[in-house]
Amino acid sequence: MALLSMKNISKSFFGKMANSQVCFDLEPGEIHALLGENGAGKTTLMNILYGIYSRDSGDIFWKGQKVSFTSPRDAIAFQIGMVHQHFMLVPTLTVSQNITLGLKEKGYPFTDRKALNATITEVAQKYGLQIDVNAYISNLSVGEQQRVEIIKLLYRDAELLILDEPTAMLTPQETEYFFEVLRKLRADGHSVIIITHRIPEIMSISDRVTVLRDGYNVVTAKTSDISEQELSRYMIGRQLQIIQREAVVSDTGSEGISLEEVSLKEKGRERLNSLSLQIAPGEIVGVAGVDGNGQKELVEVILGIRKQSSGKIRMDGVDMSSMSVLERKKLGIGYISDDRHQDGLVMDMSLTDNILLKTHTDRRFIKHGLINTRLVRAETQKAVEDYAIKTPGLNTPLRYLSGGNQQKLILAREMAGNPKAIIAHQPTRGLDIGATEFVQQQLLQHRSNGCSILLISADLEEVLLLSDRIAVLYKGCFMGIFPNTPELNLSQIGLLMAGKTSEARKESL
Amino acid sequence: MDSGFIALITMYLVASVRMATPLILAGLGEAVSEKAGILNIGVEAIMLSGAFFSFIVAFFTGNLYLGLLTGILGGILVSMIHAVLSIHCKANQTIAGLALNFMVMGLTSFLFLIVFGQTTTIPACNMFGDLKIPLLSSIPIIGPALFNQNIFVYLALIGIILTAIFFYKTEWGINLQAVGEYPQAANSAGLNVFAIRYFACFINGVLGGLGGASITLGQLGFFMENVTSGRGYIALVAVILGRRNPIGIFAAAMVIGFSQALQYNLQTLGFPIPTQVFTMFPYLVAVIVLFLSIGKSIDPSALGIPFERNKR
Amino acid sequence: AQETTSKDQKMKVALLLSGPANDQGWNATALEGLKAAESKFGLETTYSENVGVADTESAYNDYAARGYDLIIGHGFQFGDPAVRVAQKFPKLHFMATESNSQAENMASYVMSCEQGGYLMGILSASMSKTGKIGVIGGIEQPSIIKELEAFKLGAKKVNPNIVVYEIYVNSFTDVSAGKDAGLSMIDKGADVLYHVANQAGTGAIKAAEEKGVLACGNSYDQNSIAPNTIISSTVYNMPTVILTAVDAVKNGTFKGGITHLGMKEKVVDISPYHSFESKIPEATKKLIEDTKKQIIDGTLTVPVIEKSTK
Amino acid sequence: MKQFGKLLSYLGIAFLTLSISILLILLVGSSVTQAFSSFLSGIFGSFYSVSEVMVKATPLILTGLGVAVGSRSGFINIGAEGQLYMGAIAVTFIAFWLNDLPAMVMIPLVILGGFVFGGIWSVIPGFLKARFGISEVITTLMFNYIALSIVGILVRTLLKDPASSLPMSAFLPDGATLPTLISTTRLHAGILVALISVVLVWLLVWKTPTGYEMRAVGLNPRASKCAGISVYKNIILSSLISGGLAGIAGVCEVSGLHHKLLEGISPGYGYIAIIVALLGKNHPVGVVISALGIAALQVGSLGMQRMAGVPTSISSIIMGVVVLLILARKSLFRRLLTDE
Ligand SMILES: Nc1ncnc2c1ncn2[C@@H]1O[C@H](COP(=O)(O)OP(=O)(O)OP(=O)(O)O)[C@@H](O)[C@H]1O
Ligand SMILES: Nc1ncnc2c1ncn2[C@@H]1O[C@H](COP(=O)(O)OP(=O)(O)OP(=O)(O)O)[C@@H](O)[C@H]1O
Ligand SMILES: [Mg+2]
Ligand SMILES: [Mg+2]
Repeated sequence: MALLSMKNISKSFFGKMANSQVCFDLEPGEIHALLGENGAGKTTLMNILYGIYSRDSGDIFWKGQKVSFTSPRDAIAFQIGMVHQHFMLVPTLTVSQNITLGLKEKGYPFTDRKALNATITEVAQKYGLQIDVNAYISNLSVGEQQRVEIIKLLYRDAELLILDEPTAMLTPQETEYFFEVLRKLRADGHSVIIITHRIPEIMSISDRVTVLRDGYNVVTAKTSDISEQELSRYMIGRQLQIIQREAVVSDTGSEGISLEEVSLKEKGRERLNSLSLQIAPGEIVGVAGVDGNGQKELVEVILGIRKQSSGKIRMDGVDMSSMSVLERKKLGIGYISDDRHQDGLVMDMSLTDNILLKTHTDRRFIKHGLINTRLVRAETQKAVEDYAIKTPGLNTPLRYLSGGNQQKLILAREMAGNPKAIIAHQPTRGLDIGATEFVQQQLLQHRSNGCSILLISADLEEVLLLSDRIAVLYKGCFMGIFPNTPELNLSQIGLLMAGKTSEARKESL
Repeated sequence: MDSGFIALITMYLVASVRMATPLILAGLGEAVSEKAGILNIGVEAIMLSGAFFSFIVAFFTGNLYLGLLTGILGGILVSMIHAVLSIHCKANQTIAGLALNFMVMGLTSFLFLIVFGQTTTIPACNMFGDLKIPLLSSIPIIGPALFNQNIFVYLALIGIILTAIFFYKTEWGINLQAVGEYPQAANSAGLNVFAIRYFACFINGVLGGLGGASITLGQLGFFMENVTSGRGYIALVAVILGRRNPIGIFAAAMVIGFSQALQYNLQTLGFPIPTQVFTMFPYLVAVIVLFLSIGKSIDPSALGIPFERNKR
Repeated sequence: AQETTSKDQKMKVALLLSGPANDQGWNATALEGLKAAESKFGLETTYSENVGVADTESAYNDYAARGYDLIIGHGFQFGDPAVRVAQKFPKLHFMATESNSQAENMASYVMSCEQGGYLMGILSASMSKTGKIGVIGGIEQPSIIKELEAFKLGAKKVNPNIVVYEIYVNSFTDVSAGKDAGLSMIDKGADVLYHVANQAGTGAIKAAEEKGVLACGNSYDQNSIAPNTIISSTVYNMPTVILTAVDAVKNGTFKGGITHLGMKEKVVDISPYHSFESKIPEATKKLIEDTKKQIIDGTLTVPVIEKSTK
Repeated sequence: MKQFGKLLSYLGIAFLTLSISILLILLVGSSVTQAFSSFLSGIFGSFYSVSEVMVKATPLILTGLGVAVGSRSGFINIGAEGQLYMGAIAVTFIAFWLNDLPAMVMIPLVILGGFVFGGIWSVIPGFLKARFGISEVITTLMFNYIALSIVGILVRTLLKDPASSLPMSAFLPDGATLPTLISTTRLHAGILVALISVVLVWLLVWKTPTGYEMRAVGLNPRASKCAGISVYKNIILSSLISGGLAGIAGVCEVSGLHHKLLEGISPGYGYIAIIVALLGKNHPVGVVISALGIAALQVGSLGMQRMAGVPTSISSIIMGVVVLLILARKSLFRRLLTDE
């Protein structure tokens, strides 16, 4: 009998179907992968199972018995645990407090923290996971937070573990280690649902795989019975186009962006350590590295959102180290942020107003001190047409657009007017394949126009696909900068991303 | 130290404690609520309602304890209206609090008129007398200030201890903090965010109602239109000054109470300056203390933000 | 109220109060006066409470437009607006208490409260054993100051060395503040308190009662609030003030200007001693009685000091 | 359909409010018909009463506008009351200082002065918020109490009329008073000042780059910073304008209405302003409409008190109830508002 069986689950948000009649089965003691493009409805399905979202229709059976979870508490009572795509840890509490949050342990509400800590450590050690139980979450790296999330499930002795993109933040080596833990869990009789975009990982870890597309489940199969190609075809519904990168464009004579020994120190911690890099016009430099190793800091120092502690940043020979964000942008830098909701857009403003975010200081759009609304609308209309942005109208608040269309608006804004440089941080995160291809094409297009592009992506594939050179960032240091040639040693890059310099050196020998 | 000086200090302390008591009670309640993410600037309304209902019942039954209980209920009533608006209706919490202040101010004066009519005699009820705690009250300086006072002072002291234990020594305090910092995470860990927030608002009502009752049943023995005279707003200041920490709130309320006591005493010394200079003294002190303690207070991340289930 | 069939025009009087009518003090006594005038002369009366400075003029105007013959504002801040509206309605009569404004048809009636304050000063100083007494003022303004200052003069007359603590709480309504102010004086040794602070003063009486010291009341006979604490009270006979004004209007003798009404006119008085009758030394009673006589027959004029001396 | 549901929900609120009012009037023992007729005639009964609504709306528009500008950029201004009084102080100071200037020069000067004084009173909390992260909710509130005390001190000392013992200033010189628009009423040019401010604020906030920056900062400070907009500068600026507008309200009250400075010229306009701004959805036009509405409610209930003996506390109950119902509207009328 199946451990879990979800039948005909449907769920819509604001009239848009996120899950349509989805069926999903899970056997006891299996690792079941869930695959699908961004926005296919994977997280939604799992959130319904875990009781976070209410479903519109459909039934859920647990060990053959019909259940209905209206809150995570119900799910937890059935020994179901979930690690979310965005971590669910309270930053102002300690590791131990987060792990036992919501549990009524012995002595509740005056639980004996010392005794709990001992148990937690014991559980963690059983699976070889190291953690300081008294540390505050706000002081932990993402990798450590991930570990806390896992220990949280283990401590609660979850029979079913739901893991939503747990490997997105891990290096290949860390991923392999993490999979070892999962296998151990399976051996102990736990069941696992794992969501990931990486097909090779699915092949390596899962027993069965279910593919979702546009909210429908398209196939469920034994992993051993299906090939990588078949999986990717199920996922996107067509063959992937191969993006072609042209040879390096000829030098235009200008210098592009250059960083000279740039360091950043914040709250006594070295965030960036003496980074030097030059990006020539017509060149894409990709930064590979696990999230949280200084990518955000690097981007923000270049843009002037944070001030470097030392070093110089130049643009076409102009020293802009002490310029304001605005002055730098006026030199012709476009910025695609990794967090569009926070950094790139004002969600409660209309499309037109969001276009203004970059252009409101532009003389062209101001007449007698007032904003020339007609011109801005025309500009927005052009962006909507050029980038095929799907929107009910120009005055629609951005909140009501899908993630992909929001991202396109940013691209339209930041790439308008032939920028001399583009800082693209995770430009395709959360985009569906079509939109991803489009963005990548646009970047290459600007490269051909002689733009200097810094591309930062957690997705190594993307970096390899687009970059002329690849810099590996680890703990705020460049571990090396390599030309992206077919001879590039991938496993060496992976080791460098994990900071394993000596192994990497051995590898390169 | 000479005995005159000790007497002076004792006198100031007794006065400060007296003036701080309603602020401490209401402030503790607001701290519980804010820790859970609910910002209620309607403390004034909670207190006024507590003051009114405690008086009405104490007046008609002659039973002070019954009055106390109804005062608490009055506080809860107002606080729960705010709770439903902010938790269920996901309304703007600041505006809901402000609107409640207007409404309760009007309502209590209206009901007072309905019940007692237009009179020149003051309807008065009994008051809680001072309870001397043996031994403790004979400790020099703090004895008279803390252990020879009325029941509300003891309730405030117990309140400080209980909320401190609640915040820092129990799982409940952790739950409260989780709900105020990151309700999605609390929800995912199996906590009932709505229930915890309602509970916090409930406590706010209880303590705020007590704070109001402490004015009518502990200090005056009668009720008058707008009897709280803005003490609810000052309680909010004590919460921020005290960083939502029970001991901090106690200290902040004492500073405000002390500057109040000081202003009266400065006045009796007879300086030839307008008395408004003294009247604004406590408010100035509050701003200055706030300024001196900058950068250390961190609001709960989800303060004032409604929690929605189907939302990321 | 039922309509009388006789069609002789009733005189219409309106009263404006700056605070709640239910304040058991300043405003409530004025309302009492209005009611007294109503039953005595068979007037048609109405009143507005909580009339703020911003709304005063429109309140006068509104009543004037509806033909009220006499419109009374109770407090100094009613003076200016009354003058302004009076000019628009020359046939009607306007009045403000404690003000110094005047016009053809607008009169200010000032109560000589200082006379009551002076007697209370004598009484308080005589009853004090510690040689320290206290007085609590509401908002620092002439009508209050003059009474506080007279209180101090009266006290000094009995005991030149007496210490008089004074606090203005700068509110007529903040009862807790009144009480706290009273307690702080008692803490410093004061054993008789007086107040000129309306509701806030009630708080001071509570303080005296709680601490077992004595107090004097204000506005009306406040003995009922604390029978074993209140020795006596200053009494303002607002009914008499209003009756005087109504009388003047009826007789056609109403004229603009400032009218002072005091003990002679029976507008200011002091209340009976109640249970303190036997506890007050005969000499004190006699002193008070004599002083009162002197004030009434004009041999003694209590000075009006409108700026606080500290 | 959705629009219709929205309309119905507002009608529902009106109905509930009406029922509650009737209940209160019955409780106090007045006649309901008399109460309502006097409420209406208190507003529409005469030319004078209609003008009174506008007189009351003037400070509400200005302070409400101020609060709205503040909240557009995330500055929660609870201190309009104190800022209004600072404006009132400014006009008195300037008027007596520049005694003899003609109105042509004097009026613009006092308005500017009121703007600056009110602005300073709000820019201090603005600065403390922008620079040190000190909650403006508390500081603006404390500043109200302090401003009130300052007025109390000034009318007894520096600004006191030497010819009188009362705590008020002397009458302003003629050049500093705003002209009365209609001679038999109190309606003064302040309403024009308010309406001009509405237009200017609308232009500033919705049509200029600066206004755009302020709105962006209010909705997403982080994104604004990334786009090169100074969050600091914009909070300072919007708090200045916010308080400045409330300061102008104080100027209008003194110059247009009382012609002298005294305590208590604002019966809580600065607090009601927050509600005006909410009901007006922080939009200049909305603020005008809601200010007129609240002014009418207040003027009407004053009429109700004078003619039907209904206590004015009812007006503050009703105002509270209306706001609470509007806050709860979406939940109360969920059926009407979902489009299914
Ligand atoms: N809380 C929500 N409110 C509105 N729309 C939502 C919400 N959650 C999900 N959606 C929408 O439902 C669709 C499915 O989202 P879901 O998060 O399940 O995708 P996913 O498969 O997990 O994608 P990803 O790979 O990006 O994690 C998306 O189009 C998304 O916009
Ligand atoms: N508050 C809201 N009101 C109406 N619709 C909303 C709201 N929030 C989200 N949506 C709907 O959800 C979708 C966008 O959600 P979301 O931004 O999560 O999309 P996404 O594609 O999953 O992007 P991301 O990858 O950034 O999560 C849109 O279809 C939008 O209509
Ligand atoms: Mg998504
Ligand atoms: Mg997902």
